[in-house]
Amino acid sequence: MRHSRFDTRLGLTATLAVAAFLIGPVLLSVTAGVTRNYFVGLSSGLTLDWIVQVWDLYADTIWRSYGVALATLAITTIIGVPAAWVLTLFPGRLSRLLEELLTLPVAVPGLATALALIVSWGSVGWLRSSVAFIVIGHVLFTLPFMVRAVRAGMQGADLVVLDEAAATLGASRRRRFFDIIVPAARSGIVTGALTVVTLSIGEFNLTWLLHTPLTKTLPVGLADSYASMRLEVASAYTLVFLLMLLPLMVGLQWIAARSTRHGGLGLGAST
Amino acid sequence: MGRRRAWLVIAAPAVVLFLAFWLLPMAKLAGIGAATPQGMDASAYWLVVTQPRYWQSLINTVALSLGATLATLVIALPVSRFLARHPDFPGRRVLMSLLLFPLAFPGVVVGFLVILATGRQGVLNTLSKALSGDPMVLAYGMAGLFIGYLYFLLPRTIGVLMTAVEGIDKHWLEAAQTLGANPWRRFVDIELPALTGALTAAGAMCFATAMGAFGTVFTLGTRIDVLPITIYDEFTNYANLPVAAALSVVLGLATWAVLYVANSLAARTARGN
Amino acid sequence: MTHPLTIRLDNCAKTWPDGTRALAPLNLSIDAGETLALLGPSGCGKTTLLRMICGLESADEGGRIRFGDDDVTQVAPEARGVGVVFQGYALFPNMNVAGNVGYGLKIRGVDAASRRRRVAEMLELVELEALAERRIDQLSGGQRQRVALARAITIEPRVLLLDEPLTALDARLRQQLRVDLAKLLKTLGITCVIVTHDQEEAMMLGDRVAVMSAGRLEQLGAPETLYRDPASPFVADFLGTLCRLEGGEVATRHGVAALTFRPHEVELAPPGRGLPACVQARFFLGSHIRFELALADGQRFTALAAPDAIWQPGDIVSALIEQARVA
Amino acid sequence: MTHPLTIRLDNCAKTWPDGTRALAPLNLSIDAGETLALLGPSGCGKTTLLRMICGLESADEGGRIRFGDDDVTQVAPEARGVGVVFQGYALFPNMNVAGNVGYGLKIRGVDAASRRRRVAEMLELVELEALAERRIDQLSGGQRQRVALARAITIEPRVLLLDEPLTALDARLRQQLRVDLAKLLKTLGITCVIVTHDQEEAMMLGDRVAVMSAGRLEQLGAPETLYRDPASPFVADFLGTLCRLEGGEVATRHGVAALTFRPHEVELAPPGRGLPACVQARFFLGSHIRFELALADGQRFTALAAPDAIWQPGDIVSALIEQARVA
Amino acid sequence: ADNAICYNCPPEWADWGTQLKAIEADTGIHVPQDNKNSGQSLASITAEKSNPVADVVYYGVTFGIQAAEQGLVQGYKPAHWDEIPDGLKDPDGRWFAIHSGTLGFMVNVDALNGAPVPQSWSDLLKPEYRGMVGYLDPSSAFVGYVGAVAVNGALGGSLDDFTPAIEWFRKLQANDPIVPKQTAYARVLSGEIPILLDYDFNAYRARYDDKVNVQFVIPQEGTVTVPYVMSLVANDPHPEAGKKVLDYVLSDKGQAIWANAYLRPVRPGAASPEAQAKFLPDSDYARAGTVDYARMAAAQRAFSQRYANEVN
Ligand SMILES: Nc1ncnc2c1ncn2[C@@H]1O[C@H](COP(=O)(O)OP(=O)(O)OP(=O)(O)O)[C@@H](O)[C@H]1O
Ligand SMILES: Nc1ncnc2c1ncn2[C@@H]1O[C@H](COP(=O)(O)OP(=O)(O)OP(=O)(O)O)[C@@H](O)[C@H]1O
Ligand SMILES: [Mg+2]
Ligand SMILES: [Mg+2]
Repeated sequence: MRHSRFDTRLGLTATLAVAAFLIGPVLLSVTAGVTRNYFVGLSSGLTLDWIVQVWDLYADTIWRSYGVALATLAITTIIGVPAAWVLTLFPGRLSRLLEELLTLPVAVPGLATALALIVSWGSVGWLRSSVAFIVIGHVLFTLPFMVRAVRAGMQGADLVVLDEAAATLGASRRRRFFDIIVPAARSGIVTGALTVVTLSIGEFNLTWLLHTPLTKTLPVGLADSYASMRLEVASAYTLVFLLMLLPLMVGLQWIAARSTRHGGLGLGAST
Repeated sequence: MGRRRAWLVIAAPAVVLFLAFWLLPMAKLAGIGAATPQGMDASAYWLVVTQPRYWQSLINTVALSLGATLATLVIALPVSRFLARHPDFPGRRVLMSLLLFPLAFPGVVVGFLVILATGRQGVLNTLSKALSGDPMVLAYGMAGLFIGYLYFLLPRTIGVLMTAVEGIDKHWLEAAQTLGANPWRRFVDIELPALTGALTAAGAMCFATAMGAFGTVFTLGTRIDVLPITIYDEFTNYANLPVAAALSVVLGLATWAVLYVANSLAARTARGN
Repeated sequence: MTHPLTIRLDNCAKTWPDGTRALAPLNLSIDAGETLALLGPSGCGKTTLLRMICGLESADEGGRIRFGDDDVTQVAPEARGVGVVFQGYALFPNMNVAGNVGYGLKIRGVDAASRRRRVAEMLELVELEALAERRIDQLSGGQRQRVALARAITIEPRVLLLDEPLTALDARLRQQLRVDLAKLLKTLGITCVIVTHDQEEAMMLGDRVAVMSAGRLEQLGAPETLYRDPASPFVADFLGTLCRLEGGEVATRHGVAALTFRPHEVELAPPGRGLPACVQARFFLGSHIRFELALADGQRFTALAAPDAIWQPGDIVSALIEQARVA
Repeated sequence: MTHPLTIRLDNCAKTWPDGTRALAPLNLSIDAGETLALLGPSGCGKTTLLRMICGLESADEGGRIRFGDDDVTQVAPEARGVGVVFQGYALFPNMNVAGNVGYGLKIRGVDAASRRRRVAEMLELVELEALAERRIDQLSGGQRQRVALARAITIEPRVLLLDEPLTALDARLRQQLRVDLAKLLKTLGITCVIVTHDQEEAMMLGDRVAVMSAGRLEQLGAPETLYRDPASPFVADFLGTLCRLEGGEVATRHGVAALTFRPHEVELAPPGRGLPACVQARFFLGSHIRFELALADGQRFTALAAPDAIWQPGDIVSALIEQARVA
Repeated sequence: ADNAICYNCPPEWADWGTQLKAIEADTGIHVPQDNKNSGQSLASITAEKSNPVADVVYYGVTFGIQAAEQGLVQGYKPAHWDEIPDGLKDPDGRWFAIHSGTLGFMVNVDALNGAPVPQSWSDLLKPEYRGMVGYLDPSSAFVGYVGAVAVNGALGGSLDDFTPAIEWFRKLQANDPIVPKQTAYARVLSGEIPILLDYDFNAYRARYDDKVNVQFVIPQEGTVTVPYVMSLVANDPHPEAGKKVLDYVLSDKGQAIWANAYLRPVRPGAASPEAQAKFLPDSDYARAGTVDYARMAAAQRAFSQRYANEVN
């Protein structure tokens, strides 16, 4: 089909403008992170000193963020994949309600969820001061993304019928789950996993209220550095964060390009 | 059917987690909102609706979120249409990656990027000073917030709208064309109605996201109080738990309600008219 | 292959949770080794009936399903020993052809070597030896259909169930595979139920055909019986075009109030002996010519004639209705 | 209706941007008021050709399309005045039946009252008067098809183009609507191109049939010409099953090396006169019986016989091949 | 290593960064950095009253007084307790000063775009400083409240009447100030906030240690000097480690670190002459007074309310 020339021009202009708007600041940040003195400009020379300084100050937050993300991933996978299967299997009203409920922690601002967690679980002994508290928050926030991604994968594969086919061939429920359902939902699970890790690494709204000085994650450190560090240090820290995100995003897009179906919820870091 | 029921057990962990760590805590939070804050004489819910400080913040939030949502939709629509309609555009993959990469940025980072772009040392200020001699610093005002909101809303919306545009049967447009409709009529008569559902859903998602945005405002540290910042201030600066709880409940209910209504509407348009 | 089994359904009804009744209480007995074709329009309950037989749906309270002498009403699908070919084939995308065909054996703990042997046998039977290592998405529709069939019969099922096994294929392939499938079912000699909504397919594949309508069994019998001696107008019409003429001219010539007949039962001749009719349209269709005709009183009917028929639209002919049935 | 127009395509080829050639350079002239059926297997370029005529695709450099005396090669689709029925109908889901049918008039600025009148007329023509206010998703497939047709002809197009207008319907409905559509096209008397991959449909609807294969026009002519005198084996086979026998027995009896024939051209008789053959399978299909037969040397062929044929699998018969053609 | 959690020990403030490293090196106790402000620290220990996270807390004096009133902290008298002047400690040891600073303008001269260095509170209201002035939220951060008290006193108000301060802040709003939520030392260094209401010690550190062209200005109309205090949190999780930290910050070594960071250590003998030499002349410091901290604490809540209602 031919497109009207006006349409194409408007679209191209808007697209390039938006791309510049979105990527320009990222480039600025990357530049600032390796510039000796950003106030003076690039003429002051390039340096990796800021990144070294970030490493000195914040290395622990980076490791902790990876730890939290992996723990979150493990939990969301273990409870999310079965939940997605049950939702796929019972496409009725009740499932819609359940899914709607599971999505609430995403729909409702993270601040509210964090407050609720603090008032109800904050006084439980070791929990408040432990990383587990943050992991709980992250699981609440990322679980719907895992469930949606896996469900999309399952629906695409027409899994209910596959499950029935395996049943008529004599496979027990357990066998079917591991032989048929999990492999068929594989691309959904991988999408979900990358999404969960990406979101967890970037989660701020919940974590900011849930963390203690000993359980700072990377975004918390970022916020600290934005508030009180030199622009160059903050930029360098941001650069480190972007580098951590990059493989995850590349992976996500690679999968999205290969499979035609996407989960409805998409990705969307806490804002 | 009966035999399927046995599968239900495996969803139990998810349900338990949700009940124990979200629903019960939320209920408790809602209860705390009914308490009377120290030094006040009414329940926090009452304060929240009567004190100008709080409802002003609510109005700010709603106005900003609405404005950002509308602007996002208007900007994202041509972008999504272009990307969806030109699958063979050279560099499309790269362009898409660039447009979607910021999806993963938390609000704090977005705030920081806004400072870099439009802050005191931002390119905008440098350019403006070079061109007109006047400084131009948007980051710390309403404009900065608005830019930040656009920044995180655009990537979310473009993806959703693109899928919707791709979902429009191109034969509808061709049918209209053979019936004599010019591009504008095709857009208005066929395309927009077909996108209504997606626009509603995307708009609601934008609105809800904007309402709950915290990191961006937090980093920008503007003087414009939006609800999440008010909640945060009440809680962390004044230890005013009842008001923080009440505001959280109000904010949560408001965003959820908007999402719910819009999604029902979108589902209805998808089904029928 | 195991010895074929009879299947008996007694009083099997199906009501969905939302209250709609998919099947009225139904009694059906399928002979050992026979192929029964379930024929009926969309939504009449064919799939539901099939799923009840393989245990994927349970019958309403009071229904009984027996395989030979075993009451399987309460037996789970994984223990019923039925082979099923699903409508979209439901091949496992994470396994290759051999993996799909051998899955049932793997579940049964058959060792790898015997499994491989048996899979090879099955693939030979459906003429897919060369494709054992192919991924499912690299198969054509017809190949998929045969993999599904092989998978279903590898477990030596007591009963074979097929839900519209040819519907997903395109018209030319469908016609060709019909013949192959009929041959294979004969070879297997297994008790078999096959669902279809295409009357030709039902007549070609079924030793007997069960015509269903709105959850009820309309008629059950051999294809020729059903075609020649339909129990109801629904059955008659569903198995092929049925024309109906009544009133004046018909009463005068044939001495009956109304008669029904099939288009190929009409012979056209120069005006004279039969019902005088005017040719409205003529469609050359290769192996025959189809005429649309009208009586003087406006009643319309259809006739099939040999491809050398010379009548043209506007001609007056006389229609001789052989084997005319009184309606 | 406006006076019908001829359509002429000169040297029209189509190469996709990716370099694949959908159509080889093609000359085609369609008479005023005639219905041309484009017939061919999937992917042969039928839709592409149709879209070139309505302007939704442009022909490669050098191609010319003329409607009567107008050269429309450079005219945009919205100005060509063609009515198009798309394959999936492409009805606008945001408008009801009347809205869809009247859309072309609305675009032309026709006032509401005349529009209403004209829409009512059109709906009457396709027998949908009662459904004017229905939403599109409340229509059955056959009803949609008629709405699409009404929408296309409301604008009094100079040319009517239909892309597989019946494919989306189920088999029974398709057969029925074929006749209705043929009648309507005759009534309209408009120049019309109809795409199909079903040979019966092409022969029934087309005054002439153009058989295409891999982007080329294989043969163009009246249905009977094509069936009886195919220009290539491809055309012969595409218009109906074609059997082929060769070698020993055939050479002896018919004095030729090989012969081709159609199943209905075989007559089966008790052993004696023709080629001796063994009945492999017998399928009762209502209006006829289909026999699968084998010669002594293993060659297989198919024969159609009247429904009263008595042969059973295993019988030895003799096949008399009338009008046998030398291959 | 042992952990002790300190609320409001930001590395870029009062050189806590060096102090925390010294604590870890000398006592083996790891104290993670923490970027809260005084108000947030108080709010946190309030919220966590039933299950405290923090062991020690550092905040402005008025917050210490409030924390003690609300029973959020416990008494502890560290080594060198007796050297702390009266009035700068709670008799029961629930809070005690460790150092003090004088509030003024921390000005990044290079970031002024040629505008003159402002010299008075009223200068800041001039349009030439539009968008350049930063201050921390007076209703939350102690430095913010001190700023309010200082401008109030300088413009003729008293602890009973904050109207001059409120007026001044309202006028400042027209000048598009930047109000960061947390310590913004580094943002002044990088030029993002050209003028920040902050303490002398931060300004000197920027000038002499970080070598940025920063000037400290004691406004013409006057200002105040205020102490910062620490407390041991009630029912804290690591009381022993917490006590060691408190002991350390009052030790010779701890106090020397403050002194070298241009603070005035609370122990009179701990001042560092080299650092003192870099201070503004005493004549300028003559404009800096003190106030009654108990009254200042008592007035805080009412001021915060007014500020929130009338300025925001
Ligand atoms: N899970 C279900 N819940 C409620 N109604 C159902 C369910 N499954 C099927 N039905 C209804 O039961 C009836 C019979 O359905 P069934 O699938 O058996 O029809 P069918 O004869 O196989 O039709 P088709 O030829 O379209 O496959 C239909 O009216 C259908 O809508
Ligand atoms: N936009 C396109 N770009 C590249 N190739 C295309 C495009 N559209 C169609 N084709 C190719 O052009 C050839 C002709 O396609 P066309 O749609 O005309 O076939 P058709 O005869 O209508 O087939 P069908 O019966 O399946 O509808 C096919 O090989 C098809 O894959
Ligand atoms: Mg079915
Ligand atoms: Mg086509």
